[in-house]
Amino acid sequence: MEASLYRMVRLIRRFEERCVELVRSGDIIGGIHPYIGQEAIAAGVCAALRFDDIITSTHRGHGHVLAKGADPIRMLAELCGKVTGLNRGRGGSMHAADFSKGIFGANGIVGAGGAIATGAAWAFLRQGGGDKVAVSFFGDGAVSQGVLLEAMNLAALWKVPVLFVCENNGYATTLTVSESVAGTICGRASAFGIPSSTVDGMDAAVVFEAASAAVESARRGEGPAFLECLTYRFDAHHTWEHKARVRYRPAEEEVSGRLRDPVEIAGGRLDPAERESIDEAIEALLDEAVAFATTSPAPDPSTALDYLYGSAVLP
Amino acid sequence: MEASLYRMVRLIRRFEERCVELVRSGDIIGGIHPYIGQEAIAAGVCAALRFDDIITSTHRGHGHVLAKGADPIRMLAELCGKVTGLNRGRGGSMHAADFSKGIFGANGIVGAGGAIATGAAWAFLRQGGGDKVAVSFFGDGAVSQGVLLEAMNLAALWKVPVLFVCENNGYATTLTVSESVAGTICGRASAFGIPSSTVDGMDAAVVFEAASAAVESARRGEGPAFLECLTYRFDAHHTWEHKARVRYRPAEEEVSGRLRDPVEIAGGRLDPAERESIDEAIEALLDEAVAFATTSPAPDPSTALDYLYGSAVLP
Amino acid sequence: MARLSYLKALQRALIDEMSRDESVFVLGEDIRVGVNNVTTGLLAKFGPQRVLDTPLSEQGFTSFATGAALAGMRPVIEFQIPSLLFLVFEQIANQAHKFSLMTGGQARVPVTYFVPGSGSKTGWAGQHSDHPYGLFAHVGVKTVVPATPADAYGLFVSAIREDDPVVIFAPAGSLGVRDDVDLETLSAVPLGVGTIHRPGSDVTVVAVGHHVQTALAVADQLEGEISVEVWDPRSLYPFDWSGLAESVNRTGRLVVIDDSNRHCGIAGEILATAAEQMRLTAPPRRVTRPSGAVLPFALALDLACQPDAEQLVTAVREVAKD
Amino acid sequence: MARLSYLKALQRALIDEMSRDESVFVLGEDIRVGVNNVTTGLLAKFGPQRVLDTPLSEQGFTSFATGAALAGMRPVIEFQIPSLLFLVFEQIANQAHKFSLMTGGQARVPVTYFVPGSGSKTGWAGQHSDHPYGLFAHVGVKTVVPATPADAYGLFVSAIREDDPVVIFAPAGSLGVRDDVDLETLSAVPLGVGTIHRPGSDVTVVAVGHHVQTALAVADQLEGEISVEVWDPRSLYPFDWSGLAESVNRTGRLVVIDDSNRHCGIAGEILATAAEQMRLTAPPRRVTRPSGAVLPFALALDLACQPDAEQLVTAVREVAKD
Ligand SMILES: Cc1ncc(C[n+]2csc(CCOP(=O)(O)OP(=O)(O)O)c2C)c(N)n1
Ligand SMILES: Cc1ncc(C[n+]2csc(CCOP(=O)(O)OP(=O)(O)O)c2C)c(N)n1
Ligand SMILES: [Mg+2]
Ligand SMILES: [Mg+2]
Repeated sequence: MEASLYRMVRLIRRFEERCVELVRSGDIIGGIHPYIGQEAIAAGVCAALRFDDIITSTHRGHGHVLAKGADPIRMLAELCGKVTGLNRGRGGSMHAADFSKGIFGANGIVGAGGAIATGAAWAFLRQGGGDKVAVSFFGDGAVSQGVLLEAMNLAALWKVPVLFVCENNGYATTLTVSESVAGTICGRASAFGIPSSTVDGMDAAVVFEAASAAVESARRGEGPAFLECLTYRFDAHHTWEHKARVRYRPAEEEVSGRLRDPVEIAGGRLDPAERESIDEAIEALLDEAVAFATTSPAPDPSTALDYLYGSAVLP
Repeated sequence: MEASLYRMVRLIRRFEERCVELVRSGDIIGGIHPYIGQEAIAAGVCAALRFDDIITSTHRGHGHVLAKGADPIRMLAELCGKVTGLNRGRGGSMHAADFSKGIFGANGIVGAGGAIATGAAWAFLRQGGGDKVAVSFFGDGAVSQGVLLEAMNLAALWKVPVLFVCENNGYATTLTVSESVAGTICGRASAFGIPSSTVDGMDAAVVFEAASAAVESARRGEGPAFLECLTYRFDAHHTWEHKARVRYRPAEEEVSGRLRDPVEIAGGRLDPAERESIDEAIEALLDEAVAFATTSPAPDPSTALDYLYGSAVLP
Repeated sequence: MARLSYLKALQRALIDEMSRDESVFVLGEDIRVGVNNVTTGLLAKFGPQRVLDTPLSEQGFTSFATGAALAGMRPVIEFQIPSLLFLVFEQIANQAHKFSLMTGGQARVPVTYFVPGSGSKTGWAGQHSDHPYGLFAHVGVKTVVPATPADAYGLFVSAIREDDPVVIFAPAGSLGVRDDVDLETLSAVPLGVGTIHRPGSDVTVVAVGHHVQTALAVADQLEGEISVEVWDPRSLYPFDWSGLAESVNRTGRLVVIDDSNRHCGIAGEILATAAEQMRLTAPPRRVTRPSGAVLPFALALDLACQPDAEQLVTAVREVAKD
Repeated sequence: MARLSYLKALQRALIDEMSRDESVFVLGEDIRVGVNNVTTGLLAKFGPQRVLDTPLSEQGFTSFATGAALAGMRPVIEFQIPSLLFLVFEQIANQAHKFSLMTGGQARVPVTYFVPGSGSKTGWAGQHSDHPYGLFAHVGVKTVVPATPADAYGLFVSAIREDDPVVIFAPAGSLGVRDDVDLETLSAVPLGVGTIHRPGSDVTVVAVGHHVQTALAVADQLEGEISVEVWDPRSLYPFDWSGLAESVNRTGRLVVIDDSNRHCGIAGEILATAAEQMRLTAPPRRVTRPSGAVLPFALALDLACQPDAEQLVTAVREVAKD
């Protein structure tokens, strides 16, 4: 488990670093919201999931999508807008999805995934014959969104097997948690009678343990659970900041926030040789991914409206 | 105070009973949501308010509008769709308003008033020089509305002098509170760090006392407060039930729910002679209101779009 | 032949689809009791797992339905008030509608949004009297407005079977319509196919929803003077442009009657497409609510904001004389 | 004369109105830092009570603004993404917009809703690339789309001063536009008044927002071949119908270019009204996004969904030859 947690944390880190380069080179247009610094959460939570569980993700979604099992190669091709991408180039960073892996997609609207995950998890109950769960990832900014709070009420009322995972990185873009959250984040869960806990989101093993407990209780039919993971975003809110140079985090905080690095924490538990071989395999994979993504064909403009509808009615 | 509380409770009761008759006679079209049974809440809360405070109300709004000081005569004319009505016949039951009395209107959308009241109360703070407060009334159904929860967060964050009053009558139309509220109603307030209490909503004196304390703390700058008032709706959700005869409340509950009657509770504290003279004055007033409402002219169809815009641009 | 009401037709469609397909379920407010008379009795028939009374959390339960649909279910949501669709506009237009394209065809969101009693119910005033079908048509969500019991049945069935989100408006003015229908022949009505309710040769009147009845009455009234063809699009999006062209190219004259706001509404879309692509021999006309209308409470004002037979007669006479 | 950018013009309008009128304040997400470059520096100038960073509670703060407006303030809300307007559609269309009529004129809701960077920002994909102005125009909320720095200034100022809710879209494609303007002459531009950017005699091209630039380029390109008049409505609602009629009745030919979905969009409204009321000598045309479009991520697909100069040239040539 330690090796696989490390592997995922490291894969996400390096994937994101490659993405930032590809944004700079113009291969990824529109930019991304880098997940750097928060990798332990996606890695830890998704390690507690089965293949047939599902997740909903956010604008900062690469980590979740990778950790739930999407192919990094097709993922990168998606971010580069290629037909070989997960979404055939139609989604990009904020909508990357792989339904075959239970990845119901990143989402451009903050807080939107909670109700979708709840509905999916309720459907699993209804369909019977299993104990699948759903996980909804979101940030600290999302806990002020009405639709997410509504979803938590529905989940609790109907004992839906859904896990709400709040990644508290201290900021919603430039707004601090204390400026956006009256009361506490876990207080939102308590309001609906949903059990919650706050854990160190920098340590994938800790996250894994807490998520496993929550997921198991959901599988046993005990209803939803809520997990607040404390973390820090190492990079910009979005890569446009790399050019715009807006200032909203104190310099000391940026330093101290990076002191505990999920990659180092997970990596420190491995034998250096093992770690090195994992790292090498990741580099090889990402080299392949970059090559694939940058050389794959872009979609044909004449197909711009393909997939607009499930039933092929031309309006 | 006892006499004036009784007077308002009784006025609302009789006003509503007259309305039900006018619905039957066809003078009020579209029907109403009778406030019968819940009068003590409007009466008690509004007795704690000043003329220059403001309220937002609900689909079941007659009680609030009257208790905050609207003229019953022009109110009834409004319900009958007459030009002499509070809203010149444009609003009707679900939108009755009197801005000159701080009545920001009944509202057809459940939960919509909370954020409006919060914004108004914040404006009072900004405008300075006073200690005005706002009150938002809503039902138990509204505490599952995202926008109301969002408003509570804003109010708490910005220490806005707004009082949230939840009238828990056990049902949102046909849905029971236990089927719609996971956790507790006051738990919603706690989630945002808003102090709350639950009181007997059948006793206007009790409501008045609790509301006074909450209003005074808001006036002192201590931010929002939340009051849950336990009550029972004696009549139908809406007058269409009088014809439709849907069944969703157990017969015994309908009997026991009516045992404690706000009119009797408030009236029992008065000298019978005083009570009788109040009752008589109310009947006289309502006779006048009915005569005025039924004989006032209806608006001219050619004025259908008057007041559509504040600046008179014809699109 | 049986006498079938529009309301009963809707109910029958829902029951038939729920019986046929386990994945269909219905959710909404007060639907167990059935305050809107469509879901009445369904709880007893299908149980609480398929007839789900929701808290007043429209946004939450709309995206809940999206999630359930993504997981293989076919939710039908009943909304009590047309303006509740405003409240969930993001969840429908920005989430449910966009999944298919944005995922490159991986995802399907077969949800039906259903409003029994859209438009003015008389005396329900400003926030309860909208007819916002044009909004959904504009963003590209499939939108249907049946006018007859058979179409109410057939379009509701199709909406539920459709693999995309579909909004179905059942106008308050249509709920009481009754027709003699052979129950055996009730069947799915495909989306995007209009119908001629009454053939004519001088003027094509396109009527939406309950104004099909208005148009039929006006056609009767003008009989002998002007031969009116009454054409009903049934789906506002997708729209049966070739069906319309067939009629308009024959009559050369077009009037639309539509109970929604004029500016950027479906009537304008029809006039625009006709002006671009069809053979018009006279300027077309539309009879609609005024632009930006908010329905006032008082009856006379409420009615003054809605299109009516008299306005339609005037418009038909105008285009006929050009 | 100074070189003024569209973005700076917006900022100047906001600063001028906040300086002039104590009751004006601005709220929205990340506006203190000013991530959209319009509100940058306002915090230092006006303080935190007039530059309010909000949590991600769009519905809450939109109706909060309504309440503040009812209590006498003039809020300006900045929205980071056009589709956030979907999220608050109920709060704008069903609450803010309806107060005036429903209260019989007792209440005024002077709120400005402001989207800097509407439409496609290139690569922001399906949920960040909408141009939903037609939705607001349909429900009757005043809607403006400035195309030049001077109009950005003048329409923003008017929107803030207006006693009704106004939505102002600043297209991503316009933010970089710069013009030489005499700063002294910057002034309020009234709502509902269009403008001719370039006179012409053969074809009226109505262009919305950043497509004014497209239309001007096309007019240049066709110079000598076809004389194109470029007319900009500036307000989509209220609409300057008489201004448009003046142009169309002169040229007899009409093409509209508009970056929103075709079906039930503003381009359709313009064609419809022209067909009803103006003297057209050839069928009109519109160049728009496809009906129901969801913008795909990949650049080539994103661009394929937006109207462009080439399509406009084709359409102008078509109407000119008829
Ligand atoms: C409903 C909504 N409001 C605003 C935005 C614009 N926006 C995108 S990300 C973001 C901040 C989100 O903060 P948080 O939820 O803490 O996630 P983080 O970015 O920190 O991962 C904002 C305001 C949006 N996408 N959706
Ligand atoms: C947002 C919204 N959803 C649904 C409705 C339809 N509706 C009107 S009143 C009501 C029940 C409200 O229950 P509650 O808040 O408890 O107030 P009560 O009627 O008990 O006074 C419903 C569902 C509405 N008006 N607004
Ligand atoms: Mg955050
Ligand atoms: Mg209730």
